[in-house]
Amino acid sequence: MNRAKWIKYVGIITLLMAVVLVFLSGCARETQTDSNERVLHGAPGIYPPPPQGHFNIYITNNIYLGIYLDLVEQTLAFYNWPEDKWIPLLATDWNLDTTKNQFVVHLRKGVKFHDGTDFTSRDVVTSFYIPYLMNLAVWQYFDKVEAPDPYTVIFHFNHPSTVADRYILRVTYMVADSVYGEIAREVQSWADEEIYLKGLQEKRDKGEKLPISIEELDRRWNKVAGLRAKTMDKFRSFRPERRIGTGPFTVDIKDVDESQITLRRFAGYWDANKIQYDKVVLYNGETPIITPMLLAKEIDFATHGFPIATERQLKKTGFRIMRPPTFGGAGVAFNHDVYPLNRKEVRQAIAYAINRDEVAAVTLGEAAKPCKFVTGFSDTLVHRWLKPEYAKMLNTYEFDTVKAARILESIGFKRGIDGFWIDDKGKRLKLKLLCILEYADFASAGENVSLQLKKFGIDAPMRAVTAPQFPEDANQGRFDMMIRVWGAGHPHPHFSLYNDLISYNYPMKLGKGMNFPMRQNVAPWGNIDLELLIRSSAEGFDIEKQKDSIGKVAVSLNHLLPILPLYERYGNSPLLEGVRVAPLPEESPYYLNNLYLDNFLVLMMMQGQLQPAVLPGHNGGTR
Amino acid sequence: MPAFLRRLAKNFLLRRLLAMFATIFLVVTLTFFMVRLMPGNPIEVYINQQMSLTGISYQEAQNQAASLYNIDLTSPIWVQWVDYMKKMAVGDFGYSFSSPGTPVIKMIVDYLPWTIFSVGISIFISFILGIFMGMYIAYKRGGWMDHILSSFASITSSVPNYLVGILLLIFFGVQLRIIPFSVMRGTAPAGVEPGFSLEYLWGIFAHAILPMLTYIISTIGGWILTMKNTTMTTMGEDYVLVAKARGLKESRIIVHYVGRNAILPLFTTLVMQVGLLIGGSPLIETIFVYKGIGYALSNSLAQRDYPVMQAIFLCITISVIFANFAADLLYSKLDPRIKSNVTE
Amino acid sequence: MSLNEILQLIRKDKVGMVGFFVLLGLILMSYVGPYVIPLDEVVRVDRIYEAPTLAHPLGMDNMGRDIFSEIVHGGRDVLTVAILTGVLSTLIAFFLGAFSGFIGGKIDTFIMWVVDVFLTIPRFPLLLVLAAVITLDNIYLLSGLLAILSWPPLARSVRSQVLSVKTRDYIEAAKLLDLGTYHIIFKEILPNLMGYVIINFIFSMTAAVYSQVGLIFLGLVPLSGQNWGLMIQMAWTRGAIFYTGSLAYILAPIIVIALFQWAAIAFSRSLETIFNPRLRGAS
Amino acid sequence: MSPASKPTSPVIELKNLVKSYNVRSGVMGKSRELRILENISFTLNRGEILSIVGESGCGKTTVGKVAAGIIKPTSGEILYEGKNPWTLPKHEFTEYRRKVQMIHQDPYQSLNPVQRIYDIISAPLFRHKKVKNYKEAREKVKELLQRVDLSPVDDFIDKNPHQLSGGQRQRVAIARTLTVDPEFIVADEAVSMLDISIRLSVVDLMLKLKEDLGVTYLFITHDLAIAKYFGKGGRIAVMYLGRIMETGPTLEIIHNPMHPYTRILLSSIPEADPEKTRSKKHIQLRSLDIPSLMDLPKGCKFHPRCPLWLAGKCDQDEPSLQEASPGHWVSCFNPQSGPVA
Repeated sequence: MNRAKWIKYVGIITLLMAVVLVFLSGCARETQTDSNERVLHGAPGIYPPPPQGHFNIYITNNIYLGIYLDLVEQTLAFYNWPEDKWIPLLATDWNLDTTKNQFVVHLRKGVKFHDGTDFTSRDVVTSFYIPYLMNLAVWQYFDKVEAPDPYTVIFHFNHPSTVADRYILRVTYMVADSVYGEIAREVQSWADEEIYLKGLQEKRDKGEKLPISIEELDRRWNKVAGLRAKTMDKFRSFRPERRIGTGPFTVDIKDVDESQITLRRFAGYWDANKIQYDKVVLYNGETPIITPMLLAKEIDFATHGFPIATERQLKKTGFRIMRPPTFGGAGVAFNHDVYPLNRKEVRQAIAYAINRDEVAAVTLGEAAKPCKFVTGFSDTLVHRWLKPEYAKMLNTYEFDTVKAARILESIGFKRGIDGFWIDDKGKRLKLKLLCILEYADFASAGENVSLQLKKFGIDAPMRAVTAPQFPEDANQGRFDMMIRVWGAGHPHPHFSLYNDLISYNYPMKLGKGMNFPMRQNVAPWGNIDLELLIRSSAEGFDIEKQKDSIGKVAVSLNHLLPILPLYERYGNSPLLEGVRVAPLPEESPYYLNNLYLDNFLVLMMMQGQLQPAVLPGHNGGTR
Repeated sequence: MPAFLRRLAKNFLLRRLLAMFATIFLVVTLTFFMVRLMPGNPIEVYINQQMSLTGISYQEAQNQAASLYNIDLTSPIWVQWVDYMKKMAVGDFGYSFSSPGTPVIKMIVDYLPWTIFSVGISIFISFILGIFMGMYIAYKRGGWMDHILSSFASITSSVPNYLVGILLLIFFGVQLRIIPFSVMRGTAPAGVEPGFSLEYLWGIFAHAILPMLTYIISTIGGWILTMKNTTMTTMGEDYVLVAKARGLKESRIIVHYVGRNAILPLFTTLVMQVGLLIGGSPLIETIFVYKGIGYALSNSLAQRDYPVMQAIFLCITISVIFANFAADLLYSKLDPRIKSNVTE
Repeated sequence: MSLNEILQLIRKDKVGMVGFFVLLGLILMSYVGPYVIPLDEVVRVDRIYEAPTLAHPLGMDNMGRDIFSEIVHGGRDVLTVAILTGVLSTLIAFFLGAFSGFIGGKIDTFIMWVVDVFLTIPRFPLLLVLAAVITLDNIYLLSGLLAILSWPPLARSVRSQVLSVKTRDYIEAAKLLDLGTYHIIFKEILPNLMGYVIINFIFSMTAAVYSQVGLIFLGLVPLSGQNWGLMIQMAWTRGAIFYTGSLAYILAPIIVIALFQWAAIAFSRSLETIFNPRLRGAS
Repeated sequence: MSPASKPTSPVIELKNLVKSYNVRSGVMGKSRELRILENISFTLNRGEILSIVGESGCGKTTVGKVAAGIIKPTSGEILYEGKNPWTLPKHEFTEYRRKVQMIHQDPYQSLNPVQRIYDIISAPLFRHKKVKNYKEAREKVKELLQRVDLSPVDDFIDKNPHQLSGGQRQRVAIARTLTVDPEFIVADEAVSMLDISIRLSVVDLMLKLKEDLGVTYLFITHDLAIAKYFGKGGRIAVMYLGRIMETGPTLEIIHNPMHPYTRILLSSIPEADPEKTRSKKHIQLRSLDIPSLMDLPKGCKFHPRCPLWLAGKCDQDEPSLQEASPGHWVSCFNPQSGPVA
């Protein structure tokens, strides 16, 4: 090869590079969309793309639409959290008949599914029998769903509860009978029998007399189990091509790739004139993947949890930060098998030794509100659910290291020469703090708690593990303390308390968990069974009775501190106004709706309050 | 031993193939047990996902999981292993755990080509550019280009590739806004029919640019340094000195004497790299939302989707082993010194 | 070869010399620095992500702590793991590779097969399993694990070196003189591989830094305390890379690590000229 | 051991020795037998010199390595002092090993570059308990260096091989073999890589050792001239493609070569007198290419190159070694006689 050839080779390489650059600039062409289209860019979180991602709701790896699901499939109603009001959607009205133990719903007329079929009570029944197949919680409360006429549905309670309405009206999405009907019919063919047998089983467990023999029960039980397995097998591999709903947008499996989902306007939507957008593009990805997209102003709204640094940059970039509540947050859970953490004085001392304001400030900044009342549920629910006599029993554990030290000294602990506490058995306190690595807020909270405890004189090194590993360690009790969630996204505190004290505790059979004994001696009431109280706290229609149970559990949690709630997480959801979305009002009660469960953005879109930034005719597209 | 058996036993290729299958068998077995011993199992992961996603209780999530997963994780692990091996022998990879209706083989077929496409092209570009640069700085040793390229090479080859990817994204995508990365995510342009149309090919190439750029930047340093090294070694060889003494033209020496012999050892490394390409890069493909095998691997890992993971690991194992075999073949073909193998 | 000669050779290669001093500086900073500069553990809520000042040359982190002090304290574990892993994996590779190459025959075939298997086992699940089975929360276990994972390729190349040294006439002479296997391995073969081994030791050190940081980044190593890898991980999950004000938080550890890697490689290149076999007259 | 002890007993005997390898061409090729040595036999008496002469690739180094016990023959027998070393118990084998030493061709490769001269020579001394401590070892090493004319000794003893010249290194290699008092030395092209000026002095040193110590030599070379000089009183065996073509006393071979191959080799030796060299009649080969061992010709292996071949004879049958005159054996259907003109 001579010099000329050398140059030729170098030339080829340069050409290659040039081609790369041309391609690079060439792909900008894709950004040009129809200039008349009004598009909203959202980010629901992470979803699996096809082929494993699919549209069979309730089966794992279905394509997750997050808050935007409401744009495709709808529920009977929407909920206004701060005002505790229902907003009718597919149902026009409903009533609770406490005497007949019935919940009667009247449906909206003239609603059409994406495939053109009418929405009737038949679809509602189907929409409830699929969850039955999946053992969903909605069926904890009633034993039958009936459709006496095309626009009326009756739910028969067997375990009456005030929380059932949310399951019926908001948790269960309405799917088309044309898609799921066949499966639902099959479920219905054996569901009554199974519910009947379940009732008998409950009696049998309680030792009551049964109308049929045990052998008969087992035989019938096996038969039903076989039928259920057969239906389940069929359902597992059921793969509809489209997600047929009644919402203002449609989605087809062809509109989904690993990067984005495109929702297209449904012309036959019953409330079509309120919808101002032609398309919604949803981008796939977890926080670190979505953040650069936001910073490039490619996404209008995201519900991910963003670390402080990102939030600052988002503000700098011009995003408005929305702060809807989540009704949960991070707390410290203690392993009650570890001495001296099984002494409530030690836990109380730790509570006094941790400055919750600081934890909140360094983890999520303004998006974290330090827990004030330490009840295990959102502080915003305290005034609504805690009677004054219980509320005044709450200790707020104001940051006070002197008091914390006094408590420890009172039970015979001493400070060693290195400043670290030595317990009454002469052992230096060393408590490992387990937390999830990938969750920036948990890891930050863990680091801060670890630092604060070190300052106070408790050596609490943090051990951060990956998210899939964490439950393993948590369930098996392989921790001294851990940072974990408390609370639940539900306006009734029952669910928060259930998660706080039951979900991660020993009754879960999988392991010891934090092993907090649920039978406790609590000052004014003597021996109480917390598990029983929690389970009964949502039963029946007597709110006052529920409040008593909740009060007792809240006070017990506050005094015994099996977990120490640190802060309540609020959204720091970036909203980009002026590019594809016209500025939203300064204030709205909807902003106080739960971030994930009754999100203000989709609600405002459906109510016609979400307007494109630029009028049609101008470029309202991507750039 | 009958004569034909003895002949078979002596057949090198056959022996080599047998050894390869033994390796595959062993590695697959080891992988099987490793995957099963991983902390967390698909049901647990599902339960926790549901709890954090929808705020339902553990009990509820567990009930759902029980009806959802039709998988046997209770029988003894060796029984599961025998079952797995039997099915694999007839090419049955089973169904995804977390997505029960999806055959694993379909996922592999869907994901693998993208990885081969993007990583393959970048290995090729990186190799070509790397050896040219390496050779160039070997000749201009001590010059400013040498210092710049050598430093560049040692830094880029020591910074983990996912960091390279992130930095690319931040500086070119977010800070400088040169790369319109939001539309470059994914593997194919949305709304363009797949096929041999210019638009589609253009599209898939554009979508692969960011991952490819990352691979190239993070691997080219290695090629530059190795090529520089082998070139310098070769330049000191007797035959090159003799060629110089004979007064051959510089360019002829560069190409025929130094170049050829310096690239030779790199070819085997190249082939082995090709073997590794099947693995893709879980982190890079996740960062750029690129639907390759690495993306599938990181998803299935997070969900502890055993069949999918095992199938992907099997692909990786086989490709690595065959690439090593190919590298051996190539080596003996390219290097005249080991034309024949002497055995006693 | 005398120390003088070595020093002369180091001086000749300017880049190598810079590398050497950077390496020395980082080692001093990591092992002596912590005694000079205390770790800043004061949380200052009002100074989160404060820009660099004279007192805090790298600015403040997510809790308002001095990043510079964290960098100073974060090197020791990283370097210790790198050095330990380098020593361990080089030792394992050296002895197994040399043994395999020297002994030959079936044992050699077997060892090389084990190496093959080792190289083919997917790293990711292996690490996950190991991380779950042994709690990798101390640097010695981590070094051991990394060493176990990283010896095979080196063992293979040591073996081929041994094979090439083995055919040298002086080995044949030693056999004829009946000097014994021990002498042949330890006095004749291994000393000839020293240069090769030292350079490879440096390479396995840099590889250990690479994989160590990778493991920590992926969260497979639940280390606590100060560590550059952990700093990158934390800064990454905390989105430091996205905020212009917090870039120092994530770039500082990346840059020191890259600097260490670069310096090690640059230094190893000047070592290469020192150990160039030509200098010693063997080809 | 004194040179007079067993004056005519054979030290080493090779009987019908064959060495072959299985060779695969390429990774996937079939394996086939490659015969490096075919039916080699000779006997060497104590104090004798046998020079093996041949072009490179003729198998002469292999013969040396077989004789030194480094390579095990495929078939045939090797007897050292009447015993086959490969059937000996281990300790006797090691003793045989020690008695037989080798001087390698390349002095750059035969000395370990990382060791000092002292280390190289003292290692066998310690190993075989010839010395007890450092002081003794140092004395002994100095004595050996003196013996191979490396003086002043102190200039050399602490040097590394790369600081020495080729000739000096070869002397060190010789000194090393002397540490174990060898009886039989295989000198494999021992001087071919040295400058001409140094060659003779090293050869003289080797001859001196023979006189002093009664060493028996198997002297392997491609150079008939050096064989002529070194093996004046000994014998020569000429090898071609793994076979002995002609063997006999050195002077007989030089003055009366019978095999055409020997005659060609002799005709190419430059004489001291350039006039004589010019007048020498060069015998032309039919072909310059040596046939590949993988693809040997039928009949006499030399016939494709032989200027004197007999069609129908040499290309059909392979001649065997015949004693043409006492002690002079030749393997040829058409032997010549008389000196090469």
